[in-house]
Amino acid sequence: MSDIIRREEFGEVAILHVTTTSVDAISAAAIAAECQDMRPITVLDFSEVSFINSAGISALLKFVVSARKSGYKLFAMHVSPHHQKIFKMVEMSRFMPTIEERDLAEYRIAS
Amino acid sequence: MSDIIRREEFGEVAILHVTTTSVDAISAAAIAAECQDMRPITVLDFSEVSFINSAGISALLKFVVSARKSGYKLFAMHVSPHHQKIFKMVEMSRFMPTIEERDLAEYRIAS
Amino acid sequence: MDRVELNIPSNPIFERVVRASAAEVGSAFGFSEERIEDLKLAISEAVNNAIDHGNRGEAGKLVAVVFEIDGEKLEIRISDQGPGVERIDVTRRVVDEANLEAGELRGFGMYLISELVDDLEVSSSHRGTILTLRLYRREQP
Amino acid sequence: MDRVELNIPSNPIFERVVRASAAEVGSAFGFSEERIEDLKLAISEAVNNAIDHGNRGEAGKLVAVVFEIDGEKLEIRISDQGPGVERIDVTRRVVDEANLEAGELRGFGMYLISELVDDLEVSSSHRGTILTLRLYRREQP
Ligand SMILES: Nc1ncnc2c1ncn2[C@@H]1O[C@H](COP(=O)(O)OP(=O)(O)O)[C@@H](O)[C@H]1O
Ligand SMILES: Nc1ncnc2c1ncn2[C@@H]1O[C@H](COP(=O)(O)OP(=O)(O)O)[C@@H](O)[C@H]1O
Repeated sequence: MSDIIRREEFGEVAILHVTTTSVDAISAAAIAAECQDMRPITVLDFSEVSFINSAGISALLKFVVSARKSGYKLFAMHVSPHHQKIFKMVEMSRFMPTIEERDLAEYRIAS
Repeated sequence: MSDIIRREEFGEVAILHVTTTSVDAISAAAIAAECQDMRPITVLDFSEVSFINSAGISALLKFVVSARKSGYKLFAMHVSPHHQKIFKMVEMSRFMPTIEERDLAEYRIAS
Repeated sequence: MDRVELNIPSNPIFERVVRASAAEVGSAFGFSEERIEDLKLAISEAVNNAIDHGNRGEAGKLVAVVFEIDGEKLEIRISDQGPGVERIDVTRRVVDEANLEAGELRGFGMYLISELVDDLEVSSSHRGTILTLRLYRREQP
Repeated sequence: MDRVELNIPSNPIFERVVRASAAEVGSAFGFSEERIEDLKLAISEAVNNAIDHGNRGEAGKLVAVVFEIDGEKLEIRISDQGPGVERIDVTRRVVDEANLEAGELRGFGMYLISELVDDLEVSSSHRGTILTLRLYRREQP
């Protein structure tokens, strides 16, 4: 159990709420560690995150690699406009598209 | 009109919402300027304020002086626990007691 | 021992830079939110005094801030390039009716610093004034 | 011309101090929220590189950061005490299938810096590497 990620699971879905404001060199390892335990639909929730740098992006890419290996789906939720811009720059958005709260709700009901 | 204070008035009451996060040497003058135009019951709302130093306290004391001159009542609202501690240290709380939202509501209804 | 050094011109806008740095140093040191606020306020007062009273707002004169993390101790030294001062009064100073009547609305800075840090030292010469603040990591209650 | 200087040990925890300072300098310079975020990210990348690649994480080696506000220009110089580097690649670098397969999950820093600042200069010798970032105040749209 990490205190940097708060997990919520229902059926096939895991929502990983990132609870640190700064996804950087300091928090990267603890975040990346959580990619060991993904669900068929895994959503990273960035609502509390105010900063992400390339050390943080490297940690997030571990989730991308892990999802591809398992054939799982990976989404990002509550990504700020600034971070959407950065994710587009490095084409992170191709591998971790954003999902809206309401679309996630459908999975919730389905499960 | 200052963009550091947002005013709300009803009857005898003026609520001055401080909209800067930092009540310090930089914002002090613009805040103090508003003490020219108080109402019989004037409430400073600190809900958006995360920092107050002694330069800020000096600005707030201008409201205290002005209220005493006019026989007006001065209150503070939404003061963080840390700032309550600081206001107690310098006994600011004697001259600008905190008021609760619900007690203010009574003035609203009365007016 | 880790040391972070910061130099700013004597313009109060840059006090905000020192304050933001102080918050991160306090966080790295493991302080609680409340003690980080205490630290920010103490340093803010010291830097504003260095700018106003030490350097008399001459932008060309610098304020130097050194943060030293040494085991259980966080020491911060704030120095100015002013003419120095005989003595600085850190006795208790609160708002009272007499001050309000007289329009004396300042003078809380040094008292606040002395209340907010564990240890305060002032050293002054004709080359400037150095305030040394020390805060210790406390045992969790 | 206003200059703010900051020196930190080569420990990534202190990158957060530089980043917090950068935000306040950007704010003092009059940047919008969005450009402050760009500035924080560019400086964060430069400082982490100075720590990792320049100083190889040797805590005794410092990273020096200088912010200079000069009229319409904000210039930031980040220097390390490393052995220097032949050349640094700032070409476009994005996530793709090949990199993911190969487990190459790094290498975005310099590209991000080059995208986020108006002007980037690298100078390196056996005494270390200096990155110079320049950002200009833009006309309001
Ligand atoms: N760095 C300094 N250099 C010279 N004098 C100082 C310095 N810091 C404080 N002082 C003196 O101590 C006095 C008390 O400071 P303080 O309690 O912060 O109140 P204020 O700054 O509002 O006057 C100042 O008025 C000044 O005379
Ligand atoms: N300050 C520096 N000193 C030496 N080499 C550097 C420095 N900054 C960047 N580099 C070189 O540039 C390369 C690219 O850096 P970057 O794009 O940030 O990716 P990463 O840090 O993830 O490798 C680094 O791998 C390193 O070889």
